Amino acid sequence: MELGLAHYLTLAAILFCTGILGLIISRNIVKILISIEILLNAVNINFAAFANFADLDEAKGQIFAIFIMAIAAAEIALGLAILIACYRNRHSVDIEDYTSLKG
Amino acid sequence: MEVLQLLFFGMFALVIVVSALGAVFCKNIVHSIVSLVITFLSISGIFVLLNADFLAISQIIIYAVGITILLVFSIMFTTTKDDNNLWIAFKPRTLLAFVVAGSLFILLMFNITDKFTDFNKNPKLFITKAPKESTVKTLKEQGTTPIIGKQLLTTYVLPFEVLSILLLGVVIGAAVIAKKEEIPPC
Amino acid sequence: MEFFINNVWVIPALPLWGFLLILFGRAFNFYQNKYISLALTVGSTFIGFIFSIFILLYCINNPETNTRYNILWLDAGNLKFSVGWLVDNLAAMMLVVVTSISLLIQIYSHGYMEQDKGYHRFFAYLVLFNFSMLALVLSTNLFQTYIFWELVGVSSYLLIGFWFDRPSAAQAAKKAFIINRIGDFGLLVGTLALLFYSLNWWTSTQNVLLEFATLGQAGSLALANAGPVLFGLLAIGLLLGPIAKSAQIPLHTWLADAMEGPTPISALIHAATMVAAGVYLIARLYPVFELSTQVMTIMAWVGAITAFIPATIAITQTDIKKCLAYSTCSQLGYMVLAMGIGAYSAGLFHLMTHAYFKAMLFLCSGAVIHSLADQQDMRYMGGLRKKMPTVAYTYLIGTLAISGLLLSGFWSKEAILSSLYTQGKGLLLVIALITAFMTTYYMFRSYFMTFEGEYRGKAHFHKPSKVMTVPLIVLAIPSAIIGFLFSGSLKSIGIESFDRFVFNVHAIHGDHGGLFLPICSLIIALLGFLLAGVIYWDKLTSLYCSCFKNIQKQITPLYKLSINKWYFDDFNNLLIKYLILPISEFLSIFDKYVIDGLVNLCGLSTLYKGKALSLLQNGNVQTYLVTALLSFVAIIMVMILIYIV
Amino acid sequence: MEFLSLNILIFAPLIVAGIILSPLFPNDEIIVRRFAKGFAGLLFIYSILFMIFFKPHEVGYQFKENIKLFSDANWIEPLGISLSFGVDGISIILVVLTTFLVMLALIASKKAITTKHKLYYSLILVLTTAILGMVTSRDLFLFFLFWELELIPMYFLISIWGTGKKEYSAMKFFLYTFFGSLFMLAGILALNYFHVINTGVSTFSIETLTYSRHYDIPFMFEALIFFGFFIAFAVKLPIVPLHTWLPNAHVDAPTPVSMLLAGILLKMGGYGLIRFNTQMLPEMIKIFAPILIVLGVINIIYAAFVALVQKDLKLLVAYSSISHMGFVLLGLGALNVAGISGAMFQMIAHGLISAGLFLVVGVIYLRTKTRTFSQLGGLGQVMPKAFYFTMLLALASLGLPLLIGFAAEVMIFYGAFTSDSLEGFVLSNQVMTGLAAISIIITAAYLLWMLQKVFMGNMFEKWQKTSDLTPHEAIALTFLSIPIVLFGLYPEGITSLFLPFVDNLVSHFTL
Repeated sequence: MELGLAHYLTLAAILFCTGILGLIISRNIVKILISIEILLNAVNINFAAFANFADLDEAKGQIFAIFIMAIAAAEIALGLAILIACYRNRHSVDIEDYTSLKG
Repeated sequence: MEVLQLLFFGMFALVIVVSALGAVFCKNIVHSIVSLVITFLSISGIFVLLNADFLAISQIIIYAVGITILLVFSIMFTTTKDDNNLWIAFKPRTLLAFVVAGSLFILLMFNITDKFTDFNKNPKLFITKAPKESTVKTLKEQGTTPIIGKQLLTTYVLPFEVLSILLLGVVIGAAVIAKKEEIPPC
Repeated sequence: MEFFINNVWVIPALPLWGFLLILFGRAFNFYQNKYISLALTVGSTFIGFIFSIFILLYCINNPETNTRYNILWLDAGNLKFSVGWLVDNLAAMMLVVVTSISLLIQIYSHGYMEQDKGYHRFFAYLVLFNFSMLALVLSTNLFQTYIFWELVGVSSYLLIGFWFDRPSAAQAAKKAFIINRIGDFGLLVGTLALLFYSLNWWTSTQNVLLEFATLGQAGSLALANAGPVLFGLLAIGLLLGPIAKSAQIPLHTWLADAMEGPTPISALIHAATMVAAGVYLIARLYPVFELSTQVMTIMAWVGAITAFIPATIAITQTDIKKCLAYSTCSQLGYMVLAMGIGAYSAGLFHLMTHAYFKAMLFLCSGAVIHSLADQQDMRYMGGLRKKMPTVAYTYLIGTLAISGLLLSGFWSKEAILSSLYTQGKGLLLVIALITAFMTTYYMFRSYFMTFEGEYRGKAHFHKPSKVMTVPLIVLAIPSAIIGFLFSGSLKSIGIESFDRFVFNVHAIHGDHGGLFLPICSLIIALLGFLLAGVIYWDKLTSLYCSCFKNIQKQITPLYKLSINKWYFDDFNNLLIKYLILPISEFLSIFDKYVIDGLVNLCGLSTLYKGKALSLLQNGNVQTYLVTALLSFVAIIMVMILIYIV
Repeated sequence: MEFLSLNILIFAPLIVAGIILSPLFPNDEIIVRRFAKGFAGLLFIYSILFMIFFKPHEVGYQFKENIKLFSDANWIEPLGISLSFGVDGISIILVVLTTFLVMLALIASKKAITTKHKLYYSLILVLTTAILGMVTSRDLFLFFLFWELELIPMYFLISIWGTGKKEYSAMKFFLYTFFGSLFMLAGILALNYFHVINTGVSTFSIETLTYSRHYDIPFMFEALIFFGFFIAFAVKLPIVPLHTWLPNAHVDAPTPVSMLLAGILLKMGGYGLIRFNTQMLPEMIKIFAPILIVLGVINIIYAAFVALVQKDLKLLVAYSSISHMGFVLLGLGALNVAGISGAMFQMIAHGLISAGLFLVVGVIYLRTKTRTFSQLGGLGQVMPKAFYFTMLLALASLGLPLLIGFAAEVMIFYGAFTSDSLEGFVLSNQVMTGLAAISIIITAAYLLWMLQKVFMGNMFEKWQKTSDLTPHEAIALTFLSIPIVLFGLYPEGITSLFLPFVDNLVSHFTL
């Protein structure tokens, strides 16, 4: 058995679905952020895999993975800042307490 | 060599899946962060397997160190003892989440395993292409860093600079958002 | 003389100018002086009066006069309505009657209204009425008549409601207008139907639609096209107009209430001119009515009943103006009765004589009321003959005239009665004679109660001014002699009988029934006088005690019927209260709760659907996410399925 | 003639609205109002010039305009949509009516509007543009565009400056009209579709679709198109049972807006019925005339009865509006010259009269802060001028001869009575007209009752100090009274403008 693209993609898919699962079922806001990181990592694996198997000459996938990392860092920084701001108001990190969007 | 690769891949993949599930399902938030760090580190191993040494290093620096520290700090700021008991929600959406995740996985697997090609009318979706001789040489001697560096400073220079502005904005924004509100003068 | 005929438009045009001048003069406050309003009013009427006199003389000399002039007013498709003027003997007679009575009443009004703060308004309304009435008289076609028919109605509305701060006046004005509108409705539908059934003939051969001169031909065409039943309905529709305007039963109730207006108005509009316009219109439409004997019979019976019932009501009225109002109603019934039995000229003759003496009677009552500080109840009058002899004697002349005791009323009433007699309408004749008896009775009753005996009131008396008494004296002259003048007895000196005079307008000869009837009616009138005298004249009351004391108790039910005006008003009120208003209320509620309810239900149902769906919007971001992803997965699945199949 | 440009007439109010709204314009009530008023006066004079230079005997559009924005092509060339304007017999008179009533509404705004002046006056001017565009557009799509544009200022005018349940009323008005206009849009698109499949050219031009339509649309579809238009205009006119937005909107709208709503916007329904349902679909109107007449008679009688028991002054006037608009339907259903001219005339007459009545209601409300009949009474003693003007308006409204309402009613009654458009229907034209004529009694009853309750009889002590008309109100009412009397005496002045058009219209479906 040769290690091919499909293996990496499968791994990324499993990781992605785990991320989705965590995103939906978590109650802790920090955990939701963690799930988002997992999602992004799954994507990164995909990018790196494609770069390796299809386009190693220019490695565009790796460049995009780098961009994604930067943006992930930005996202988590902002997200946590917002979390802290929210926490200051509600004194809770339980997502069930944040229902201002209720129609 | 191939067997070794396969062995490493299997090991890393197992660790990734288990630790990612752990990160999601751990009851204690600190446990899940530890689990997450393990995931990140394993992913960097996967990157190594994928000829992406720069990414692997970046992964460790940004994710396994930077983001984790942020997360730990935020937990310190926010979580009280009660919040430690926040586990997964037992709501209708939990069930739906499993359905969604499962069906999404099945869909993705359809795609990956070429079962899709029958109705896609595009039989070779993922064309794998062997790299040039020069590239292989560069890789062997210097790794991917020169390739990425050249690309970033030529073709992708604009996104690169925009990214730096974004990060600057984030630094300021995060500081502004997270800082304590001043009591407005009466 | 030709000049006056050709410029007859001046007669209604001057009051119109007068109206506009007063309106703008007052609206922009150009003048304060009451005499300017008065001069504009009286001046316009006076010139009109001079014109009318000359036109009448011309018509007497040229009995065939029929001058017409038409202006196209409204033109749309085959609709061509004109306005204009028509001078023939009938119009000439009406012109003189209207302008002469108007003139005197306007002068009288100056005395009556001098202290009123609405003086200018009063005269503005008065000239407006003058304009409408004169234009109505001069109408060349039915459509024009309809226009001015409504305009006199609105002038009457304005004048009845002149003292609009009195609730009763406001109510009476509204009632008058609405009841007249019922008549207008009939007139409008009748006119349209008449036009419709002869439309091709009108549009193909005539320039002026609905012209009176050719109404006969159109009527027979309509009869041929519509058949007798529809034609009868059409004619009844047309008749509804005069019924309302001339206060015939069952649309008579407004006339008594109309006495809420100032007394000169009661004299001018609600006794002499406007209410007589109904009879005038019947005369104009005679060629149409004649075609249907059933309608003529209906007309005669409406007239007869109207002559009878108001007379019985007048017997018990204590308000002097109400008494006169019911008397007017009754006399108008006489005229319509005459028209209905084909006594065309007799009806018009009675119209003319009645206009004079009834106007005078009303003015007398106005003088009395004015002198007694607005006291209208005859029970608080009495003995006024010594205090204001002029008024008393003119009132007596009027009373004699209306009773048919030798003055003008005698001649016209006799003409009607003899027509009834010669045509063998026994029952109608009996009703007419009973009415004549009652007329004499209640008129003398009012005379005795007001002018004879002792003064029973408390109000301070002040003498009526010259402005008010002179018109009375002037009016007394025609009231006394006009019947004799046109009776045909003066043929030798060149004055034709009234019968001959209107013959040229519509060729029907009056009937003469010999000597029996005049004597009979005189006797009946004398009986009425005696009865009134016995009950109400202090010089004869000694008889009353012995003969009549017991009778009163036995006729209580009849008395109640009379004093309650035969319950017509109550019936109308019940009709409105229990039929019209409930329908309206029902429709209003239906509108609010059913139609609008359905509309709001649509809105509410959307709202609740939204509410139900908004349960999904529980505020939890993850739920939204899972929904979105689920939909995404579902869409992909469906697409895959489509590809597979 | 060169200086008469419809473009200027239509878009000048929009530009002026922009000027007023711009932050550079001084935010001073008096300056804003005088500027808007002055502009409206100029606009009215300008529109009068159009009427003077209008040649009534020419059939078809005059003063044609076709704005080409960037090149020689029409506005949206591929779909055949053009920014084309023009006036003919029935629109010229509505153009003048619009500018006239806008001017009066602005004069009457002095006391009625107390906040957000800049926004108010600019919205009124936007509304003017919408209405003028509606009556002058020669393109169906453009018509629809303006039809929708008119809703927006109207919504804000009611919901911001109104009283009572203003948001509810504004929303109801908006949704109701919108609901109707969807059907119209479907009709417009269907007309275009059939033109495309028959000729291969896409066009929305009213002239082309009216006069050069040489193909047959399948009966079912033509009927559906007819009803699409009909529902839109039925909501606007309004026709019972689609009328319930009107009492709400009128009662809650501020006085000047009520004037415009009753005076012009309701007329758009009648205008649409003549322009589209009658002129474009003559075959259909011949078939569906009985529906028009039956609905017209129901409108007349039903609304009159409902008006009879209203306890609110403004509601009474609103229902009288509905009743009077029924005459428009009755006249249209007659399908002869007299009837359609009468319908047109009734629209003008009602536009003037109802605007006046709403103004008077506003005047009374401003002083007494109530519109309930039981609270009013005897006001004629302290407000004689208002009393006389109301009397004039009420008499004109109930169809008094020699005032403007009468000529309209006569033409309509005559047209409906002598028409045979109901041939084969259960009831004849004559019976239906007879039924409609009952309204002359009921109309008199409720209007005179209104006069009696408000102005006559005893006065409450509390109204002793009520002041009479201010010069502004008096001027507005005088301006309104002039055409009411003038064209009542001389109806030819109006009818001569649109008679050739109506003649031509009728000749098309009698052939």
